Amino acid sequence: MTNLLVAPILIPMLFGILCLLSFKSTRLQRILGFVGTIVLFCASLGLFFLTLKHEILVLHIGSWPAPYGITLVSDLFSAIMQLLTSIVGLAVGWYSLAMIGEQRTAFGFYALFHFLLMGVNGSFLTADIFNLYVWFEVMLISSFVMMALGGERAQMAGALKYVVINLISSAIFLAALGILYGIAGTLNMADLAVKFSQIDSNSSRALISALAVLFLAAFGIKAAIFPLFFWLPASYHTPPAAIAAVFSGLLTKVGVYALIRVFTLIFIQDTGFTHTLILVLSCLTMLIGVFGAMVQHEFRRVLSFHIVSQIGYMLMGLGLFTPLALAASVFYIMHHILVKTNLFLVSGVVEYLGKTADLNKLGGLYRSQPLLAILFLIPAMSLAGIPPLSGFFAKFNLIKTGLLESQYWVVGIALIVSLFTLYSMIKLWNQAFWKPAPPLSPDVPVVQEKVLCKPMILPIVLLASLTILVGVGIGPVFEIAMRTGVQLFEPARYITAVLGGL
Amino acid sequence: MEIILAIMIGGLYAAAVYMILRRSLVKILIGIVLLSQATNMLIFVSSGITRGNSPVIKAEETVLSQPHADPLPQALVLTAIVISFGLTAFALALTYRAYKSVKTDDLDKLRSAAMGGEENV
Amino acid sequence: MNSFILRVTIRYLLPLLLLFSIYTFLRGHNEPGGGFAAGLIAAASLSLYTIAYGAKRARQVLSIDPRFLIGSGLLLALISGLIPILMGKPFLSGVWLKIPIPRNTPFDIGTPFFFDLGVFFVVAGVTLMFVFIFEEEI
Amino acid sequence: MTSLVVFAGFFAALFALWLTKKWRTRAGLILSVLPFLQVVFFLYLLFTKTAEPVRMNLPWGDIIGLSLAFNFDGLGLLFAVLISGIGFFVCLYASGYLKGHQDLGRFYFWLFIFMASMLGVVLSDNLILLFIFWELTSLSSFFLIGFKHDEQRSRDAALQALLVTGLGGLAMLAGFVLIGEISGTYVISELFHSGHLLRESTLYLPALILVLAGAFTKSAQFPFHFWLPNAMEAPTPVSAYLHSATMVKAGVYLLARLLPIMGGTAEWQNIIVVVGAITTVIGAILALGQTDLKRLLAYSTVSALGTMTMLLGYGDTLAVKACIIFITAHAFYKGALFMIAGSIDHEAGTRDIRFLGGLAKKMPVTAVTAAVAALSMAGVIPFFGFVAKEVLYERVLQANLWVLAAVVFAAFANVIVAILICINPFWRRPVEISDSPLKTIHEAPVAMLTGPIVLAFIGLMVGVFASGSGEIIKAVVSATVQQSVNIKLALWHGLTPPFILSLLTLIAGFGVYFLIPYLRILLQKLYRLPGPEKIYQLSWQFTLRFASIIIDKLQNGYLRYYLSTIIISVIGGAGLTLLLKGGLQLPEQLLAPRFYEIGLVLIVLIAAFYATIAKSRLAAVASMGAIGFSISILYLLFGAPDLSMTQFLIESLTVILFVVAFYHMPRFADFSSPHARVRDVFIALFTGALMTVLVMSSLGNRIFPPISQYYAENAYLLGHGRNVVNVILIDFRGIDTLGEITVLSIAALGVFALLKYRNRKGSKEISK
Amino acid sequence: MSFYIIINLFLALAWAALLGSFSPQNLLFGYLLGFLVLFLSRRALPQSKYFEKVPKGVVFFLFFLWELLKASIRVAIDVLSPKHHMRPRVIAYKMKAHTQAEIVLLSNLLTLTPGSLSLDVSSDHTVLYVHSIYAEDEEKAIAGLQQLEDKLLDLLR
Amino acid sequence: MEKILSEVMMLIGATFMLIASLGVVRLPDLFMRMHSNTKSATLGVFFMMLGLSIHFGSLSIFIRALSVVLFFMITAPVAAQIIARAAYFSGVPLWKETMSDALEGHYNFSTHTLSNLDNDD
Amino acid sequence: MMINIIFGMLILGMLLAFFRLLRGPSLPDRVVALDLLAIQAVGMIAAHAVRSNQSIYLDVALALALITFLSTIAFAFHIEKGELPWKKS
Ligand code: NA
Ligand code: NA
Repeated sequence: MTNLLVAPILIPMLFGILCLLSFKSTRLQRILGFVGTIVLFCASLGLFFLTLKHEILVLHIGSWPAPYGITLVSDLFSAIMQLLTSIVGLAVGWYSLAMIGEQRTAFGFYALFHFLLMGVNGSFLTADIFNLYVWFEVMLISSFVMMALGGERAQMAGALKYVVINLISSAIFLAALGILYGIAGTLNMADLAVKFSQIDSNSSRALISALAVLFLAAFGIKAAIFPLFFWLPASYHTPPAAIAAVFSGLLTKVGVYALIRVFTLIFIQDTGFTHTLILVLSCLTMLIGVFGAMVQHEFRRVLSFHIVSQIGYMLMGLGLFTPLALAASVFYIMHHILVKTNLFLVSGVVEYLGKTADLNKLGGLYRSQPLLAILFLIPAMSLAGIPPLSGFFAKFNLIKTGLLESQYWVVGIALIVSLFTLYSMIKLWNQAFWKPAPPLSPDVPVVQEKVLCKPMILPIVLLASLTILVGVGIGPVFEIAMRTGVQLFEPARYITAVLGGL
Repeated sequence: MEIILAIMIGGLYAAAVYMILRRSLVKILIGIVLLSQATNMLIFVSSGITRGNSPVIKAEETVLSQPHADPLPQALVLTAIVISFGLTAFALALTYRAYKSVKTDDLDKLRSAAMGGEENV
Repeated sequence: MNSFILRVTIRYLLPLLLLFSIYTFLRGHNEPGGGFAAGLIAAASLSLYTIAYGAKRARQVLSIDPRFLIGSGLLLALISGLIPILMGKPFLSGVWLKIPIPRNTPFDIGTPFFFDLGVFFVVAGVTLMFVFIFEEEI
Repeated sequence: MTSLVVFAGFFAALFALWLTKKWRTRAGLILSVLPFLQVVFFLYLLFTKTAEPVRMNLPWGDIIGLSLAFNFDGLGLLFAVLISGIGFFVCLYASGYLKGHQDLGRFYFWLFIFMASMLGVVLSDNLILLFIFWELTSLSSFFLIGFKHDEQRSRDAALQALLVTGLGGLAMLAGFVLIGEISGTYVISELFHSGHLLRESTLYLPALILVLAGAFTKSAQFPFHFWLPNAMEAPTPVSAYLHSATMVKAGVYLLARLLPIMGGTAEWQNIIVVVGAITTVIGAILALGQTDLKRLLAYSTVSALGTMTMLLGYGDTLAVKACIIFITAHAFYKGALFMIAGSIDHEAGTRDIRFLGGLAKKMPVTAVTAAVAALSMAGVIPFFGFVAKEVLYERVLQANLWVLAAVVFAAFANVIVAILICINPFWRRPVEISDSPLKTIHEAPVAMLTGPIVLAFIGLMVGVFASGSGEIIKAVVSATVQQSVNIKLALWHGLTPPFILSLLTLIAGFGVYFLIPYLRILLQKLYRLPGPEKIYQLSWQFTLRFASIIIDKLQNGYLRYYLSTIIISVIGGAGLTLLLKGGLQLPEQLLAPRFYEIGLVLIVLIAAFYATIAKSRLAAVASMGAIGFSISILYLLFGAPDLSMTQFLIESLTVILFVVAFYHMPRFADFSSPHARVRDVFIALFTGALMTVLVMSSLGNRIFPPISQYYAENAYLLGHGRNVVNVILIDFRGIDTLGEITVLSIAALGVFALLKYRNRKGSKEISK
Repeated sequence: MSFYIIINLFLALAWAALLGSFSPQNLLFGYLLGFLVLFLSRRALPQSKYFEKVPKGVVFFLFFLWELLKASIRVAIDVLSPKHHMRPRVIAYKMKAHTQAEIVLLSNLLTLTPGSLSLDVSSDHTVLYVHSIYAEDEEKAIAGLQQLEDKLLDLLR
Repeated sequence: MEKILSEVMMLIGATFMLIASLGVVRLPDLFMRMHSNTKSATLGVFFMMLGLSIHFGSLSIFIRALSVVLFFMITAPVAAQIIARAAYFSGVPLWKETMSDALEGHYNFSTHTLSNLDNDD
Repeated sequence: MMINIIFGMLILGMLLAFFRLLRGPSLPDRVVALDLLAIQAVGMIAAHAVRSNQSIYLDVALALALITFLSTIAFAFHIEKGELPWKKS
């Protein structure tokens, strides 16, 4: 038992509350907002290393034994995810000091931001599936508000789609939960795993498969997989970059996390059906996402579609369903969170400098902002899978697994999509950085005179260094991923840890 | 009774889905409320219903006497109700704000107004 | 709403309803009610007041910002969960004190009670916030 | 320590950024010290340590098969010498060519990254490591080709080069993985011993094809050859470096490296020889009609690369020997010629051979150097090119007639190209053009002269003292075929068939040279025929068009289409699964319905139906209220008083909020067409039916007793409360409630923010 | 008067405390007992209408229930009979009541008693508008309203 | 005995409630329907609660039941009055056989004030 | 038996009130119907409390009484405030 497990949930909550209570002083909110991310980072780091040491940590909230109370579990996967959350939190919290204005601060940006982190961490740490729903909602509602904060027209249109589709997803999740409880009479995921493994009746198995599809849909919407992804490209380009960055880094990943969690722990009776379905969907997701990225002409829309595409990669590992494949997925998620968040942060600076996100109106940044250019290149090339950045290893391992499992079509698609990704990243580079700034447009400012401030750049530097570090330190990092993959593939350990040998 | 309730749930879902697929924002909102009603009822029903005692332990007893309704789904639905209350209120405010800024609740017009007709490409 | 009868009625009803809200809250642990329902009832009573007198007067009656109510409610719930941590127990573990009442079953008071009180504040604050803002801005 | 020599370039790249800022003019000179030292070092190794090559294996990502393994054997060292040697001259050359250029720092940055990556490619002893460097060469060459990024053409060329080589690279990665997984190791020197595993595997052919895709794209083999001439948009030092000596030869290097592992099979030979021969011919044909000096050189490079590839396809000792010699000779003369082309362009302002002429007087040193290099290229005795051509002919004379014809044709074209490059700019009568810039032409600066001179004259020296280099060639060939071979090299073999063929080629070349202006018209008509580049462009256009159609269809901006897609897929997915797998199972024990419960259900159903058809918003809201009330009562009737109470309260509050908001929103209008409505009715009914079935199935499949018994027994004793639901909410599952009140708080914050937020004009979003 | 209410409540509490149980039965009995004690000792205490008002209030409440019952039955008969016998009319009734409590109580009682439904009070609080359904004769209807108002004011003043 | 008494009371209550509903369905205009609503329904609640109190026979329940009744007695007329006022404002028509309308012309629709008779003419 | 008759009358009453709710015609009519529906619900709660012999349901009735009042008032408030098609000119 260690209460450190609950820290990644409670620290952001505490700071969220403090920010909420200090609604009279935006200055205080800024300070609290940033300090909160630092404190969270320290706690998360502590939990991460503790988990690394003990493999799995369990906390029975309220001292109630599982499966009756709610249990928090930090296995390697959860530990990694919560650490990444706090890193993103730190980077975006820092960045927000520069990029979030007085108004948004006054209307509770920092409180929302911390509540979002709370929801995300809760989702990663809980071992109770209804509790997962609650954390999802915490995360979603904060994201709804952050998305709509500002109330511009485009933002409204984006937010509406985002909200409505996510509400549908929540409804599906809840319905699935109801049926799940009806069948198994329990909500603890480890307990569910035990009970589902005991089922031998045909009709029950069929119902569970249908249920698996419902969960796939509910989490799939959040993860933005094909054909449920629409909300993401429709909305992610509308809020300020700091907000889009934290969304892009974390929100869909929570969906992916949940998919991986339930499809390695609970729904593993009929992998021939469920995991093949996931694999097929992952390919379609990769393709559709990258197609979108290829045809967009706006900086952040390209990035948004890329998220979709990358989700496909993450699910590919789940679909292949071997320890290595899961490790590859986990590694992909790690890589993606660092890189995607960073790209959105960069996009914010680019938009700030160019006063537009339209690629046709941007240009000339390579010459005027070489530092920014490099800082864009690192995550962009990582995303495109250029070695030795993290993205290369992420793709490499997936491809390796796909070949080992003889899924040649899947590998082929993954490779082609990788090329298309490179294409669209280069498109961004060519249009925003290499191309000379279009001269005659009146709304293009003189970029050269703009000065970048430290809170704008340093978080980008931080994330870029981490991307490089993950690539350089691929050995130990992938070793952790591999341990995670093995742990996910063999849930017995998780189950005994949670249920205490029940 | 379960079958009748199941049909009722189906009917609520059907109405909800039909409303959600409208072009008018206010109708979508009604659809969402119906959807959450349907879902709450689904949780309640599919976890098994009984006409037994409500889950309150009698004054002279220390454990809940059988037969009793399952308290856990009730707690879950309660949580879900409260959450969807918050979400609905927010969605209402959002709809109102969207209507104010675009002056229409026709989603198609909202699309063209806000997107300049180019969400795609 | 500029209705004389409504205004007068509600002026007298308000304390009654708040009392009812507290009653619902206190009974919650043993009978239907609790923080949620009580908070909603408290908010409902002030909502009536809002309709009769407008949000501005209702805010004066409340005298604190609903955001403060929400924040302190959350904080209360959080702290009641943190107390057991100080005693080396997991978060949200119940810590109970028996308050003896002569010739009666002792009254148990514990951290879950304060947790529920936090819920009460939050629910009341949130609902009031909805009502106030909808009245003021729409 | 030795591996630091490989990585030194990366540090130098960073150093270059700083240095060029600090010391603009001398930076190139200072930086060229590094490649110079490297070449000395590699030469030292090449001359002394090839018998027992230096190998090292440092851990990096052992878990994925990646290690910092380097192998300094003959083959690698030869390439390393070429890379760092020519790199040294290019460095010098660039310091003159790009003197004062605003982006000089970036140029050196990417050049050194490229150089280091190239060294990495040829010295890696691990396939993954090799791939990493391989991709880095693609990336850095992207930045070098697109150096003049203000121009659309440069950007396009860079993108094209990156995509074509990137495509091959990805295929190659898959190939490497197959190799590594079949053989169980990614270490190349270990693979030498497990080649048989690979060749016997059923996956041999796929692996081979994938790897070849990488090699062919990089080495501009047909049909991927088109990117290379387009890449001539790069500044000349880059062209000289990338496209003569180094990058394009990476593919050739790879083939040579894999020869002992994957070579020797029929598939290997057939594929590579055919592709190589075709490339040889196509490159030659395409070269003949060019007028731009650099494109002329580029296509002849394509042709030469084809020949090298083809030789490795044969893979026997003689072929490898021919290949190695040809690679070396080609690197010298092509490097020199590219630099000279750059000098001409630099001084005369044009590279078009139709307009150039008479430069020999103004640039005598350049002219002589050009002549020396061109002679080597044409294969005139005693130049190194001659030696190369002799060995080449010797090998192809043993081969298929078609291949022989291809090689001879290419050699013949090579002669013509050499003459064009040498004669036209320098020794021809100047073409009279008004305001010709020719008057101000001077000899190129020393920095730009050193490289060509040294390279061209090395070409001469190596030719003359051919026998002296025999030992090195032997070491290289041995390393390539992984067995000790005996090789001798001599300038003069006597009047052998190869020599005669060489002579004939030369004569024919001279003869046809004078016909070139006429031939050119014909050839350029031929070039207009659609080729692989057209296919490449069309397939990109098609892909983009396809993508855009798909995205238009899917991401069309209409929320209801999104929603119906989502709903249909969910319902379809779950419903089909349930039906096809046979999950329908009715519960056995059912409660007997009571009539008033049915009455309540009826109210709910009718109200729900009414809500969908209501014309008035508030009527719809009122019917929602009726639904809420009836459901609350149903909760109560089935023993859930808390739920019922909360539902009543919340329902009413929701209705109130709806009423408030709806008053200020437009009246109900159904915008959708009857057709859409019918479709939606169907979707809705299917959803409803599925949910009904799901609920019933779930009741029919209630297998496990719920965990609630624990709460029933412990709520009072441990949780100190009689209301079990409340104890669950605030104690057993207290953290759920904590999350829930957070949701509520955020919603309140959201309503506050949405409705109170005013977009103040002029409020600054960015705060410093 | 409020003094008496407080004293009476205090007595009720004291009684419950004496018995050691604050059960509703004890409290109610305590209140009645307290009332009795106070009534007996009324001459020793300051003069008040408290002892008139309490029984009067009980009587009025019963009277009112009776009226409500009558009203409901009358409406029921009308509702159930196939034809409507109602003669509705909106009457303006000038009140004698002038304090807030009086007006509100009057208005509410009117609504719950036969045939009349208060609609609104004029902004100067002098006129009560009443919807009356058996008001063929307006004078008679107003007289009925007056009768009720008198009873009420008698209790309140 | 108690059981029968309780059920009879509840039956009376239910009857009044049914009558209220019948009234709301059958009566010709809103104001008349409200007569039915306020009186019969309130009385219905009274009898239902009375029946319930008798059934449980406990004072605490009686007090709670009584407070329900009292609450209805206080709120039902106020609610009726507010609805009537709103209906009048929004122009809900009176039954065509209504003999006279003293309110006519006394509401000020912009200030939402109501004049007395004297200011009438 | 008797209790079933009671329930029968209550549900019939609810259905009738619901009929008025659907029928309208004016919004205040619907509000009155909804109000009545809630009152019937109180009746039903009482009946159910008796039938199942659980007094705790009474608290629900109390809460319902309060909240019904609130929603009626809220409806009326907004009818008075709002613009409706049949508003007197
Ligand atoms: Na995302
Ligand atoms: Na506890």
